[in-house]
Amino acid sequence: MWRDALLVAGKDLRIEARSKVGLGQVVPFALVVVLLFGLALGPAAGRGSVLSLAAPGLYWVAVLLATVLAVQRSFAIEALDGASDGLKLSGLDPAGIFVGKAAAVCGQLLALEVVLAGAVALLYDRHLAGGLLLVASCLAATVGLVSVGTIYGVVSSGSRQRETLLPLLFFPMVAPILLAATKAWDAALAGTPGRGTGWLDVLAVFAVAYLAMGTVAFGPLLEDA
Amino acid sequence: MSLTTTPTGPGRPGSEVPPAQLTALDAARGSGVGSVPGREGARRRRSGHDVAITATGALALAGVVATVWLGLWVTPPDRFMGNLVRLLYIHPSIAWVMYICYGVAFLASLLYLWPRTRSLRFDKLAGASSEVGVVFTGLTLVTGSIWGRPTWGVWWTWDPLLTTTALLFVLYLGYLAVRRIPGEPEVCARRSAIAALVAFVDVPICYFSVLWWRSLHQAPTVADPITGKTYIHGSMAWTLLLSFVTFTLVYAWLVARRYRLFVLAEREGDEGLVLAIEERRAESLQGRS
Amino acid sequence: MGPVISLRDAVSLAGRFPLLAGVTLDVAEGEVVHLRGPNGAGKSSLLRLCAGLVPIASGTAFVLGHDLRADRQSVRREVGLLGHASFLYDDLSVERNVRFAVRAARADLRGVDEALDRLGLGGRLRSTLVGSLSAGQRRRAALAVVVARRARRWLLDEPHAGLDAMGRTAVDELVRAASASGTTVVLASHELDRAGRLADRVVAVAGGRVVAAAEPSAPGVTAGPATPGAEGDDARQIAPSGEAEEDGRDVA
Amino acid sequence: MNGYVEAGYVVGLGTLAGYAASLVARERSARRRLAGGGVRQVAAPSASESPAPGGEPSTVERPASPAAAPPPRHRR
Repeated sequence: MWRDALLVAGKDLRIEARSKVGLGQVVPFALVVVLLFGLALGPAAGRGSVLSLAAPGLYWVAVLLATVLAVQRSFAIEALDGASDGLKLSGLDPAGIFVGKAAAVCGQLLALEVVLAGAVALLYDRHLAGGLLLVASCLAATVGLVSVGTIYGVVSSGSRQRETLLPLLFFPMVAPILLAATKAWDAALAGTPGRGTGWLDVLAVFAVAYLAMGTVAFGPLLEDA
Repeated sequence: MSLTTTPTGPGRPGSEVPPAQLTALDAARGSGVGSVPGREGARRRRSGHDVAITATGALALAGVVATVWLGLWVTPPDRFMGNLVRLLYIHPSIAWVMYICYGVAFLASLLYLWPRTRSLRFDKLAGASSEVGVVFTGLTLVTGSIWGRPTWGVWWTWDPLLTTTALLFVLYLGYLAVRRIPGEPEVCARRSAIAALVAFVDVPICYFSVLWWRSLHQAPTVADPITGKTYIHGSMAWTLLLSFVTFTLVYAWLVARRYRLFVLAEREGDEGLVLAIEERRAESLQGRS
Repeated sequence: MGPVISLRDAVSLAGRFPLLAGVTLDVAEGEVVHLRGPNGAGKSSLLRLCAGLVPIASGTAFVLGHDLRADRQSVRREVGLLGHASFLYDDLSVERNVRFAVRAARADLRGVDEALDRLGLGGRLRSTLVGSLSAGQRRRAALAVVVARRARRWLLDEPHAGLDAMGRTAVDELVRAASASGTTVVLASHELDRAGRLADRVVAVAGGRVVAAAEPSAPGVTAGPATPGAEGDDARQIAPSGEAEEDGRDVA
Repeated sequence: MNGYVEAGYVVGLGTLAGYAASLVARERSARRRLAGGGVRQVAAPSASESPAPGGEPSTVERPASPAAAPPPRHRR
């Protein structure tokens, strides 16, 4: 399974390196979202402004939106020219495919999160404090997000309305992640990381639960896609 | 080749499909309803079901009338809440049915995924129950909101229960959308069952994370209307109990009707299938003459 | 060893449409079988069923001893399917695509070079992105995957479609060589002459069923007029599902 | 009473009644379609059982487009 996962992740990352859809489209999209929040919530008039206060939440909403795009792209690769049949025919372990695809999206998202964090710090005037908690919650939250995204990515890839179906399925599911990640970042940025560790646990539980679920459920779901 | 040797199906004059094949399909579908030989038997069985469903419906209707009468006219107003307490006979029982709905859908999905009990009957049950569940969830939100406005002064509050219920509503709307993805019955059933499990696991996580989220904010908590604030008189308790029974019956009736709709749709599909196989085979006859 | 493929009254559905309406077919080890029949007869579905892609709704199907009703996964690693779609990734080079497929199938990576050379994909084409290949070259790349995976059973769906004269000859040679080394080949093709020469046996498919099977030399099966247009077609033309349609429904 | 109570009862029970009515209506129309389908059922095979002689095209020939075409009354 791990061998297959590496193979699939390598393949997906190589395709990304060639096509640069993530870098050229998903990252700019997330930056646009960050800018739009700025426009919607008014100019940042120093510390204490709405934007600065809401920075963690806005950051994670932007990440959520970008995740949907990244997952859709990840399955668009497979849908091209019968490649999803190819994936079935390849004889790869479905759990390996799941872990591999999730890992590839995860890597892309983590890179995006770094860029986005910089943008938020800059544009929303928020100092990025509590580094360790920030990084840890990013990791845990991203694994959870991508696991759910990959499960539902394959569910909706069988449907003709996949572009609209995936967000409908995905967003309600990851509401707890949005909550917990926002709270963890809130605590970290406020300089009270002690309050955030509990939320980190929530993120970790979620990540583990859905990672496990995906490895089990991906096989039958891929068959049906 | 075998076309010339296939016997004619007993239930359908002129049918070219071997009955064995059809029954195999029916067995895979998990229901004898709609199979060629079992047609008459199925009708007799269904009439038994019909009586039960009609009886449930009648009881449910009587229960609703009684609940409304008791709730609006017979029971006394509450000491603290006044007449608003009358919503007690509507809202909690609807919320209760919501949990039954999702519980049944979850169990049915599990039973479908369990290889020994795999049957499309459970898929249909899960579909029926979750669709009814979405209706009841919407009603829980609306009636709760109507109750909340005069009680707390707001239509909505970010209470854990409320927030989770709202998430449940969208979660299962998504599940219903998954059910509508076209495909073979078995494929759809498996996909839906997995989606139901995934969604169901999310519910407690949602609840606890929102609970925690609120408690950190020390928000004004919503008093449970049944405990503490409200003193329940004898007639009120009985009416409350009646409302729970009534709405459970309403649930049973709705699910049974919805289930029957699934059966009808399936039979329609199967008859289309028989026709389609015949037509497909007829293609191979072209030009043989 | 029993038959490689053994189907009894196999029915496959796509939604409510029967792709296969009861197929009975046996293919022995080492045989080369030619499936023929009009468009939409069910040839592709039959191949996809044998590859474990399409589920079986009723009847029985065994491929390499695996019951397709219970287990479609194990079959897949052991067969090589050349489908209408190429199963290739546009944003990977030809070589990367083949290497990925070979490693996924746990086959030997040394087969990659040989397969690429045999299909004329060595040199410059090797590192070209599949997305920028012509339809014929894409087809060759897909074939290279089947060859490089070293599957002992080949299911080829229109292997000649869209190829130039050299490509067609290369396909013929590949099939002959594979057959000589004991590979079982089932191919669906509208090129009756070409495929007929390759095959040990011709199976006519129509209406989602097998309607006739015979030795290629037997009268009545090949009696239909060989379509001369198919050979002379512009070879570069993309004809995935047989634009070069045989007009005569010359089955039995 | 104060309007909220009535609103709660009306909305709650009204929605349920509406949903129930829609179920009944859908079931009725499904049964009607099924009864209509039965007629086709008998008609179609009899046409296919006696293949038209002399290469005359049979009445049950499907349009040539294969897998993509849904069966005639496919609903899901």
